[in-house]
Amino acid sequence: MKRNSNDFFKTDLTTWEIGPYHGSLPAPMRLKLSLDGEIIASCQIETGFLHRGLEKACELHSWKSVIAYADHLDPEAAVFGELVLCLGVEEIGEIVVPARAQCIRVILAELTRISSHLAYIVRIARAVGSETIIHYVLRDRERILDLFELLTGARFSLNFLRFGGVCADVTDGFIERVLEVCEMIRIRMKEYNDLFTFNHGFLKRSAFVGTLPTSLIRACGMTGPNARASGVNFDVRKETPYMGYDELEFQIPLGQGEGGNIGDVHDRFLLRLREISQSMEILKQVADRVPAGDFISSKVEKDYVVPPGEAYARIESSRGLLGCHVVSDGKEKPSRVQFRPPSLAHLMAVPELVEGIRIEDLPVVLASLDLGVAEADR
Amino acid sequence: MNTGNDQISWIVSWCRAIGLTPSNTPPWLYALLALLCTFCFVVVPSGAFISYLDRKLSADLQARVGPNRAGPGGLFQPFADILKLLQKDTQKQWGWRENFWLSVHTMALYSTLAVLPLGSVALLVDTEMSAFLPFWSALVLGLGTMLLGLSQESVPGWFGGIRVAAQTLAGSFPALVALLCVGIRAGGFRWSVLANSQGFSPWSWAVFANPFLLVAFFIFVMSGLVLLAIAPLDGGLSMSDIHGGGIFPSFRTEAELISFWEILRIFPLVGNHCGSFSGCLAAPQRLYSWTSET
Amino acid sequence: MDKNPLISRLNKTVPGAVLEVRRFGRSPISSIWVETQSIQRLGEALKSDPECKFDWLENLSVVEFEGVFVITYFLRSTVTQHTVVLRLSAVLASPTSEVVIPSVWKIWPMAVPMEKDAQEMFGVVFKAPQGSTTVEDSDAKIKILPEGWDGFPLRKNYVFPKEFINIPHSRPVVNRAIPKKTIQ
Amino acid sequence: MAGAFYLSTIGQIMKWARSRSLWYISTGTACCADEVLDTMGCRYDLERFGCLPQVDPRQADLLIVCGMVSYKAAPHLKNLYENMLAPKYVLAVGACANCGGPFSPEFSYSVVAGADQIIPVDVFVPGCPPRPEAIMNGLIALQEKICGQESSHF
Repeated sequence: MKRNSNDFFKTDLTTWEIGPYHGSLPAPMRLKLSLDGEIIASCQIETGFLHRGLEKACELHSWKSVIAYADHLDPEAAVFGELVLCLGVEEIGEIVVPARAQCIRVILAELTRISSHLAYIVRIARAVGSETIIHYVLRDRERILDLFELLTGARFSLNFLRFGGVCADVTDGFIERVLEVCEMIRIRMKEYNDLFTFNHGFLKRSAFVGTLPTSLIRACGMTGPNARASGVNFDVRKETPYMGYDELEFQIPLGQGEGGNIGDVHDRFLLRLREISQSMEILKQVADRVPAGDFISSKVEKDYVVPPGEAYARIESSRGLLGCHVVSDGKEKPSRVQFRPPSLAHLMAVPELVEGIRIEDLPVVLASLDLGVAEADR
Repeated sequence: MNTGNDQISWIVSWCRAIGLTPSNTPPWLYALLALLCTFCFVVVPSGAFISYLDRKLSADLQARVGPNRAGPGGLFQPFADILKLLQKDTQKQWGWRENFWLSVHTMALYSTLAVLPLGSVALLVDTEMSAFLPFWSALVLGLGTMLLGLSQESVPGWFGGIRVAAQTLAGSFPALVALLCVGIRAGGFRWSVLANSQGFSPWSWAVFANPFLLVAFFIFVMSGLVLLAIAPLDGGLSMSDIHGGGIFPSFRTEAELISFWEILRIFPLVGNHCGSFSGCLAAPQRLYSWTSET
Repeated sequence: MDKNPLISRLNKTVPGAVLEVRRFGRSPISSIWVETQSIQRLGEALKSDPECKFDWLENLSVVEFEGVFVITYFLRSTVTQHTVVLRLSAVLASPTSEVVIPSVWKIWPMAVPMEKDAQEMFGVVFKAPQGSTTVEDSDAKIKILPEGWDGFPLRKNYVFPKEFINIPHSRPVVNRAIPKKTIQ
Repeated sequence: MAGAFYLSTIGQIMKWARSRSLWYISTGTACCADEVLDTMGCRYDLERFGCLPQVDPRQADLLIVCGMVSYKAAPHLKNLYENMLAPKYVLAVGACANCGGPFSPEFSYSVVAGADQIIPVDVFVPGCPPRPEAIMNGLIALQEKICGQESSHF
């Protein structure tokens, strides 16, 4: 290493490896840090500890079973994986989804988005060390999981969407319960703000820390709330609307930098809170206009064969742009199902982002990126 | 009747105050018994109960139940934890660093025992023990921590060790000077001499004997704050250093439970200081003589 | 002549690179079949195109059709919101050999994890013609498969391993007699 | 006599203490990790059983393997288990940790067919992912196993 006279007081770099299973990491991955005192000089990231061979498993199963695997893509926000696969297959087969099924899908997707963002709050609160807010948020997330259970019978791996619609119709009183939960979360959001968002301790840990510059976002191709918190206005729901999002009125919140500067940890956190309230707006609109009719397209019969062809579907998942390239050769099993997970770009940005921050801020910055290592590893 | 010159007189007076009379049984038995009973029936159960309360209360704050399976309402949870920890294997890799760490801790423990102002009987060594002993042990602790920091083989560890050592020195010397003032007035530096030189009423306390001693008392308290790094005087371990990141000026929502608990740490410290600067140590004896006269 | 003005511009800047223009599946997006060795020049031309400015590689997918790898680049512009699909094909010499494709990570830096992914899963090596700027030289070390892994899992002819690092890759079948419980 | 007394009474107390104070470390992967998080949360509350989450494996008694174990992670999981101190137990949560589940050896090339191929597992909890009630059931079964009782929970 080259040294000049100004570097005389600089200390030697120490290397520190944080293994795959560690309490300060949001998910299994391996970080190789070289530290200059408390400052991180450089960082290397290694993932793959959650590689399940998902895409190979998709190729080995019949089309119907692939839905169950797509929902294991990102278990925390399971619906998005199913949704992007179904959209792709529907584009190949030219299946028209009934309006009722679309509404149910939107309700599920937005509930999943809220649930995933609540889990994000849990992770960041854990990184900061605020125990109480974890339990409050988990208490409220349980209500959403109850809704999933009421509709689909499962809490996490829903396996509910089908090609051309959904698996079952909504039960009586489900829509009212959705509205109830929305109202409850709206009230609880104030509680979170009082307890955590504008808490002195949390602000000190999060404001001005881990600022994500726009250049890095463009270089890595980051999408989703992380990019929007830094001011990059991109949302698939607005740009290429799918599933009737163009008929709904909602805004895309952008980072404003109330706590510190635009794009820091606190800004990313606040943006998630705003997205939750926007999702609740969407839910309220959809709940008013659930039409009567079929919940699955009549074209899709029991032994439905996907015709040969290919499609590329893209949706906005809770972490960013989720794409899916589906290739069918007209046989029983898919020829190729390839996912474009948003977290891959977030993971790529980590080494550059953590350069120059202090070691004690590392868990907070990592948690604030909302890394879905499961979907990045596939 | 005690004359006041007896070194263990004040323990006996404590015993008398709870109804025991010194017969032929040696007084050290009383002292040991009292220590043992206090430890077994007061210290350990209250510590366990407080940890149980802590877990239950924090669970209640977090909308949970807390431990409720071990014993009635989970009351025996701390005992289960302790018994489980006793059954765990020891760590396999035991190097020189761990030995060093253990020896430093042993020294600290020993000096705590030595500092307890119980007179000559209940102590491990002859305790015509001077009031300088705590400072000696504090210096040992500071030196030990510094050596431990130096053995970390990293520059932050180095500076951490030196920081602690500097803090210890910065706290010790003013306290030493303050203690010198009290000792010169009392005519000796043993705890017993210090205690017996002061009367029961505040008018005979060392603090109010003259203005210099009043100043010395405040210096003593301040240096204690520095030694223990309690909130206002924790310059060596300053918060912005530990928390890192930027300093944020505009939001001031100061509802931090942590700082409240840090304030509570002051009370035992202040009690300790008042003990050596006022007549508290001699209080039972004075009380006894006062009740027996009337 | 091409109706698409983009294609005619591309034909001017990089002559002979565009082989064929089709629709991608049933979507309105046009997919451009590209001559393999000219992908880098074409990428630079697309990125600096005055009207479209394709500056974002959204997805890179590799599909195997009977020994031929079709590599698909999904491009998008963050300025004008245009999308386009680039495709190129590479023929496998033998079932276990690797395929060498020019890398595009100097043009679109977000291609690094995707190219590494394809390299590990399919054995498609992305290399610059000079050989100086492979993906291995970049900073991001996102590696998915463990050290010492043999073969390329997502190829159609891939055979699952029998064991890896002394852990058998199978579950012993145990016919355990289930004790009958008397229901009381 | 003393040995018999130890085995009968004190031994029982010691077993009781071990079973009622299972401090755990969880190797979170995916959906099962979310369910374990919910089990820790306020509706189900693992702390009722005396379980405290730990970060350091040396302080933990129970290793909760949530979800699948890949070949890349297998040596690290083994290392984690070996770093735990002696009375230690393993709870395998989820179908992937039990036998591979949806990623069983014939469908997935990179998932170990069950955590018991690497480390000894005490209690398996089935489900994909198992509900929090099932995880608590597995924990109670483990407590009964430690106490040496015939388990009634399976």
